[in-house]
Amino acid sequence: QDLQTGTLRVGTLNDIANYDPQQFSTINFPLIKNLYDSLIEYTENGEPVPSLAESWEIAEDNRSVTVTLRDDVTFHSGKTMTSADVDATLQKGANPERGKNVFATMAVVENWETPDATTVKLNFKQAVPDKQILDLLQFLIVLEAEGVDNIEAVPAGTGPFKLANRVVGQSITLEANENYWREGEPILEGVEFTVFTEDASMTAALESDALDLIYNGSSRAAVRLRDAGYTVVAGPGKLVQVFRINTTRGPFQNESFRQAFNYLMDRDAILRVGYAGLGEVTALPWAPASPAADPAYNETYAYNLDKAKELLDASGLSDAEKSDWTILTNGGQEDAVAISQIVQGSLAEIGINVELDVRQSAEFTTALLAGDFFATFGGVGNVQKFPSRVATNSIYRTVNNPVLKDPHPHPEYVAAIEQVNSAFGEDVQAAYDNLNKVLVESAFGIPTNSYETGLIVAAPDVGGFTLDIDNLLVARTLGFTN
Amino acid sequence: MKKWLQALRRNLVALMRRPGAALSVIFLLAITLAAIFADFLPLDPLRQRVANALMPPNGTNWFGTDELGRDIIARVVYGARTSLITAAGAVAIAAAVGVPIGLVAGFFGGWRDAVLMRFIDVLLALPGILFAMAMIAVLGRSQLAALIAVGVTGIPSFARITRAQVLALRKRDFVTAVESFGGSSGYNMFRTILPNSWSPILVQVVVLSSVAILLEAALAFLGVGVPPPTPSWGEMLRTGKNYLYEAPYYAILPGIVLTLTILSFDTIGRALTEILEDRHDTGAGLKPEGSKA
Amino acid sequence: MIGYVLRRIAQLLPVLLIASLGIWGMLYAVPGGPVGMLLGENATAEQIAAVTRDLGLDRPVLVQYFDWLVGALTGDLGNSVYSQEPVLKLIGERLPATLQLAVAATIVALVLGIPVAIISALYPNSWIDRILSGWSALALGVPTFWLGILLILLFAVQLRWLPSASTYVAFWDNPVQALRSVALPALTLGIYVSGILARFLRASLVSELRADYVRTARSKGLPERQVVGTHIMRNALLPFITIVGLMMANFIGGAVVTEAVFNYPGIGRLMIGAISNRDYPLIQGCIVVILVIYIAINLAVDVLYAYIDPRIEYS
Amino acid sequence: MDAGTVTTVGNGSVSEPVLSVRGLEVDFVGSGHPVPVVRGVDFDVYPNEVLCIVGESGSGKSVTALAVSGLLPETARIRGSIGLNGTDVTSADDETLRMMRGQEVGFIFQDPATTLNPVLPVGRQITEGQLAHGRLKPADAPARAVELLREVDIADPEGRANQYPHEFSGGMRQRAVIAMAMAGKPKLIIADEPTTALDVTVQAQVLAVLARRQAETGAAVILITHDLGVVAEVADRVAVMYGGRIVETGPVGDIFKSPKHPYTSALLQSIPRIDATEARLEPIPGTPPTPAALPTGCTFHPRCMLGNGRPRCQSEDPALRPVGPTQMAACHYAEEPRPTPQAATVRSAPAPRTGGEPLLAIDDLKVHFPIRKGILRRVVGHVRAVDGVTLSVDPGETVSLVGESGCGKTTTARTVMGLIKATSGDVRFEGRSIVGLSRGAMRKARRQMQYVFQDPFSSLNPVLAVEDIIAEPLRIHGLYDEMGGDKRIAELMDMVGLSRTMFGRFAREFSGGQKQRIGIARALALQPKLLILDEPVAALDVSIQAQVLNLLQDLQKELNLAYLFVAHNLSVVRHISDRVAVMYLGRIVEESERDALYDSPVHPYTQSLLSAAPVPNPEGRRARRRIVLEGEIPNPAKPPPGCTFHPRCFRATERCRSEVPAFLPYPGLPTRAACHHAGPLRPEEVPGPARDLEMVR
Ligand SMILES: Nc1ncnc2c1ncn2[C@@H]1O[C@H](COP(=O)(O)OP(=O)(O)OP(=O)(O)O)[C@@H](O)[C@H]1O
Ligand SMILES: Nc1ncnc2c1ncn2[C@@H]1O[C@H](COP(=O)(O)OP(=O)(O)OP(=O)(O)O)[C@@H](O)[C@H]1O
Ligand SMILES: [Mg+2]
Ligand SMILES: [Mg+2]
Ligand code: NI
Repeated sequence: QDLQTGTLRVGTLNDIANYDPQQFSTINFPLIKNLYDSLIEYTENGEPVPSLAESWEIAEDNRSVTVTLRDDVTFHSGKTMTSADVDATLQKGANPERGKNVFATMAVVENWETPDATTVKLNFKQAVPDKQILDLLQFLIVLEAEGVDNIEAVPAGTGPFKLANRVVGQSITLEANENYWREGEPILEGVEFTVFTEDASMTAALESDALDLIYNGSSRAAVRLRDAGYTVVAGPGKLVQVFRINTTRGPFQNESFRQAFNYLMDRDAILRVGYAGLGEVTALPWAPASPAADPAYNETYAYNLDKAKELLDASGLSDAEKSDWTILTNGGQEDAVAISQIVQGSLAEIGINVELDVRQSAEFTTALLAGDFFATFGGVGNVQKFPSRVATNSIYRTVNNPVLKDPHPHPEYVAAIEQVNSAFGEDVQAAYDNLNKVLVESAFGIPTNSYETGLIVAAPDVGGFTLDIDNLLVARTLGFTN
Repeated sequence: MKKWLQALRRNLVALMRRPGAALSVIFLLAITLAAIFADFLPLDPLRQRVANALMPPNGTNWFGTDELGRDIIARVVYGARTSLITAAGAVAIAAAVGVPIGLVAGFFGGWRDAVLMRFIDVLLALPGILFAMAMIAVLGRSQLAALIAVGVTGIPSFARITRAQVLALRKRDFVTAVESFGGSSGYNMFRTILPNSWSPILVQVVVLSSVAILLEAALAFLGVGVPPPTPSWGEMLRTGKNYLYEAPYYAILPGIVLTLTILSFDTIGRALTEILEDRHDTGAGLKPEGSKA
Repeated sequence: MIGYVLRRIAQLLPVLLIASLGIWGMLYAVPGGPVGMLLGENATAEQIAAVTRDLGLDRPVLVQYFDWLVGALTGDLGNSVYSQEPVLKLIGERLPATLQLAVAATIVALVLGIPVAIISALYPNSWIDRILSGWSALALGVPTFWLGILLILLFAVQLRWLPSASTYVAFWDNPVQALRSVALPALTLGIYVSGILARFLRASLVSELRADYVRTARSKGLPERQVVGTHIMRNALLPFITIVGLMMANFIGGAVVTEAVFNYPGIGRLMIGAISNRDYPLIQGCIVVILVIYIAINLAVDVLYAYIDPRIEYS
Repeated sequence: MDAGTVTTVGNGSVSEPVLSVRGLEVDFVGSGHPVPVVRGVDFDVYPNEVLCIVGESGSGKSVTALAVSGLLPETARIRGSIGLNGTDVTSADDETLRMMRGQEVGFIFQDPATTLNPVLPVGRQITEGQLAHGRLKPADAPARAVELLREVDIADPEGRANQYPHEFSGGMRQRAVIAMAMAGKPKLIIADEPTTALDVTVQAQVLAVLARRQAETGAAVILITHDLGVVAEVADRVAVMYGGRIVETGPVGDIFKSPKHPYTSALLQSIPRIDATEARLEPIPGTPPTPAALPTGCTFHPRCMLGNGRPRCQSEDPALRPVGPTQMAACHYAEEPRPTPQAATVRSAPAPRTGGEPLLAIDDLKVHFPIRKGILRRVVGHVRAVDGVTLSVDPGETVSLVGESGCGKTTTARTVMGLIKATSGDVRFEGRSIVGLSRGAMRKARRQMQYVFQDPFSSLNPVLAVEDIIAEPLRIHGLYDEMGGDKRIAELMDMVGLSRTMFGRFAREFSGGQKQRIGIARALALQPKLLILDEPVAALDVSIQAQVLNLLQDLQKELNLAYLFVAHNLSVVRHISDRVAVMYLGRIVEESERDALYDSPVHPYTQSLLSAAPVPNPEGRRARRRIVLEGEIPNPAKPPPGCTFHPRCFRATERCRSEVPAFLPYPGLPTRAACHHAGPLRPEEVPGPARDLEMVR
């Protein structure tokens, strides 16, 4: 395919507030893969391929990995990348205050060595499964040592594009990195992000040809635009919507009451109304690509009010107790509002009337972070990777869980995660099965469906899409077809 | 009391003589009755049938259904309840706070006037919608919060109208007359000036009702109104706007009802102004030609 | 004249102070803070504590307020908590967009409102008056957000003439693009305001038409055009200036809803975002700027008024 | 423009009328039935002639005048013919009418405060009409404006032409309007109550200017007024209007000497006269009709003494027909002799003062209002509204306070009542000082002293029924039941001549005269000893004015009330007072017993005031000399030094400029005056041939 260069106009829904790739969240998704490269990458099927790391060697005992860096990579500043930069990156990641999202993944790392300019050796606290090691390498974006301290405000790394200009709350412009190490990439001269606050406006801008591509828009708009001839690109990195339950509060302390919610989720309706049917229903927190995925659970725990009612009755709670809680809802998210109402409606069908506790963004996040809720919807990520990575999401954390607090009230879950982490060979499938069973029984998170994140809708003349395992926007292979 | 009723009846009759105002009264009456007796109608605003989502208007669902398969007309009717309660409460708050402020400021003048009016200036200087949003941020999203926020933004208009009225009346001889035979300030304010200020205050009540409905809807549209699933017109427009392509009627039909309601209040307000002005209820404008005054 | 301006400013300063202190206090009474928004939902307690400390949000509220106040008095409104950018810069980037919309909407409002008012005032209670009064009632009664939706439905969805979403394009950079992107929001706001203006101007024209000096002017044998154009308009336009000024002042922060419908990057939406993110310095900054503009426009209107109306002296 | 056919031969005898109105009828079509406002009016006006149209409020004077120039609003339906210099106004198109205005007919309206556009310079407004008619080049307009202003005696016309109306005083504005109306040298000037809003001294100035300009241009003048004094002073011919018709017309002398229509004669008897001391006025019973509810037949019959219930008057509207050689009247029985009015008994001279303790004693009262300016609202000066007033009122006595507008009459009265704080001086009531009393004590003192307001339309609370209005003072003092409750209210209503059937009605349902009665009843509720009446009849029509004045006199006799009567109408004051005090710029300049003051005034201000007042007697006008005061009342914030009257005084000397005259008894008269040169008017002080309407003829 012959792709032309040009400036790609991209619409995105969140202002990009932060250039720290270790603060891995929707607000900088559009930038990460374009400003930075990581040690290794996954193909869309989850196969590891080299990137900044030329090669890597996992020790026999799975207690260390040795990474060999490319020697021809320069940072945006012009400086050549060495193992010292990886060292600085790892130090940041291992720092509880500054490591942010990487910190949890780094938990398995004991220490590291940089014997020469192109070699880094990571030592683990115990034997770590291959997949988990690869995830860590894929997660490690190399920062320039000098820029680490100021990384939030000024990008310092190596990647196909450089930051050219930013107008807060309105736009970010990237320009091609001429000294990029990958041959023939990037094709584009630059990428211009325009920040929108509303999905509808962003879609309209694409339709009126003010944009070439929109990123992370709503599924509903994507479906409509697909029918209108636009290209819709859905990657493997789905999120799973989880009805999170604070099992330390109110009726949810009762296990039978909780378990009823496995049957209470009208997953088809939720998928259709909230996500225009893009995604799959799931009773487990796994994307279809995950090794732990088990479609049988979807049958077993399909929407069934009678079963739910049985379990509720079995809980022995009074009617007043059953209704004595609220669903915390993020008023700023249309899908959350809609699907919370669906749950509310299902509950009403069996005589449980609860209210939505609708809060706006900051207030919602604060309540979420403090675990100050009974139940709420929230998407979880890393569900397509190594199953124990699910524990990086707050509700699934085994320690420092902000909702369930320490000690973890569901030790069987902590043990099941541990088992996954230490299982090798034949034990692996058994560990996964056990984890799935524990998940539905302890019922602190009731997954409903997987859904698209980082959905790309592009004008027909845009081509060269590269799918990313995390559904990040990869612009380096994009170009125009005419 | 009887006189008051008489006056009310007289004004109502005059109102019903104007075709526009009469239609508006009938429309509002219908909306109000529907809102009050909604529970007796075969309408359920919360009943979801997701399989029937986004159905265009048809025999069962006259206004179609929304994204959760709820009956839009049911939500419009119950939304009227939200709007009317918010409007009534807000207007009551605004009047209860604004009128005394205006009375005191206008009657005593001096530092009391200066202090109270500065306070009113603050309320006035910030756009009402921003102010209301800040209030709701403080109070949390609820019907009560919306009602208070909308009410607070209405205080300045009552205060200013009352104050203007007091200033105009205070110079009038019948107020001086009360003073001349020894009536106290309180007597003058509440027994002489206030009863003579009813017409502009009444008009303001009607005008502010439409403003309150509009503001409530705007807040809901911005996503800070009455929390879902409670039906609210603004919220319906907000959600409906997302389905402009699939289901344009979802935003259009509730919008029509909202607009008609606002227009009705507005029409009545204007008619009332004209009627009360014509009648010289306050004696204003009654000056014989050739008088030496 | 200068004394007059000074006195007005002296009167309005307390307004600013009360407002900023009031809002500050109010926001701190609210649950939720900026830190969560900043760190995302997977943040740990340590991270939260660290960021709170870095932002100085752990100090007593009053200390924070006075810090801010001292800064504000020296022209420094602080940095946004959320984006770490100077508040003045953030506002400065939005202000041109806001002003462009305000001016465009005012032009629409005047172009629609003035002729309507004049025609219906000249033929009071005629059918044309009734139609035009109905039009201004409609302009006032249709909620802007609904009108905006209808306009989008018509011009963007059906006809595909104009974009449904507006970005800010400076007029002198690209007039055509600027007009295209400001057209729908300006129309939405302008139609609404034209209703207010038309109604107001009609009322004052009708009352001026009854004034004695109009009869005098006619008794001199002046042509009707001159009676209306010179005598009546001059008098009716005086209070009208005040209203137009107030409207413009209101556009600065009050066009939130229209901005939301069209995704227009104005000050109002900046402030709404700041409120929901609990970005305290930015909220304060927006309020102060909105108030200052409000006060400045009011002052300008008063001075202009006093300048045009020979009866008023600046005393 | 074609005006060549008219030749002026002399006073009133002219070949052809400038204006000829025949069968003029005007209806107003509003929302309801059409309301007939003018119902068949015929009259002619000749060059160089003054036609006065008189009549009570609402009789259709203004509508008739507006019809003549086609200025009526669109709601008016006009029938009949109006021939203005050969053009028929009723059928003319807009452009013809426009060209006619300003060239053929000029207008002067009543209220100088509102007839000029406040936002345009006066000079521009004066020449605008001429510019629009293309009779003046824009370049010449400023010079022409100055010239026109000079012609109406405006000092410094160059500077004034660029000023705005608010910088002009009332009299100057009215003169500017005259300049404007006459700019195009129209053949006809219509002046609709041009002096009603002005003080007598200013009225004299304005009428003088009008007359001179008329003489210079030879125009015909229609002057509308309700003041018979003005009519007698200026008219050549008179048309009396009633209920939308002319009921009588004729030369001014004949009308005053032998009125043929009973309404004309009743009107003449109902006005108090400055040149006589009648004991009692002869009011016309009832109230003027409203056009929406006209009586059948002769509209005057319900109030007519002559008709007196004769069936013909009730069924047949009489035509205007010649009665005698010069007059025309619309009365079936115009030739019948009038029932003799009660012999105009001359009122006995006021009783000599008792010399005992006065009921009310005002001693050197001063009221200064601060003027504030600047950022800090500093006091930069004072309006000396009342600046040293000394006056007393005995029990049962009527003391009047007269003076021109703004001289401080109302302020004095309100300060006595305690409604305004006195700056200095003392007010004693029955020997006790009531200045600076505590609230409670003030309330008690007020019981004995009540106030009646000028404007009956604004002094009654519109939301209260009549009985509640009257009861309000009783309720406030908690005396309602003690003083007899409903019975007391009914008694008070009887006392002021209101029917008890009116209980439950609101103020708006009463006519002006009835409202003023309610105000009086309310003032009487607490059984006061003193009533302070602030221009109680100024807002009323003459026929109603007489009713109220009679009522006041009766009440005084019955209840032994004392009155402090504030007024600017010298005739009314002469009629009602025992003693009179004349105020000028916050001070009393002369005070005396009524007849002494009117017959032998000693202060030059009193003398000019009296000479400026029009006398309703056309016979005497040729003989009368008139002092026209120059200038206007000075600003009370900056009173002139010395005697405040000196800038306008014809006797002023150096001494008056520097030394404030003391308020001293004048030897030989019961008078006190504040003047260095007090003394009777000497013939040489009256200006030679006054520039008066009369003189130019
Ligand atoms: N524009 C109008 N519409 C309806 N009625 C009117 C209008 N103008 C005048 N009238 C009525 O016509 C009648 C005569 O009015 P007009 O002004 O001629 O009285 P007037 O004799 O000039 O009285 P005044 O002495 O008070 O000036 C009044 O009853 C008045 O209410
Ligand atoms: N509250 C006030 N503040 C300032 N000046 C005042 C106030 N009240 C009256 N004056 C001024 O005091 C002077 C006297 O006013 P006052 O009303 O007593 O006159 P008046 O003789 O009753 O006049 P009129 O015949 O017009 O009723 C006027 O110049 C007036 O402008
Ligand atoms: Mg008149
Ligand atoms: Mg007065
Ligand atoms: Ni008079």
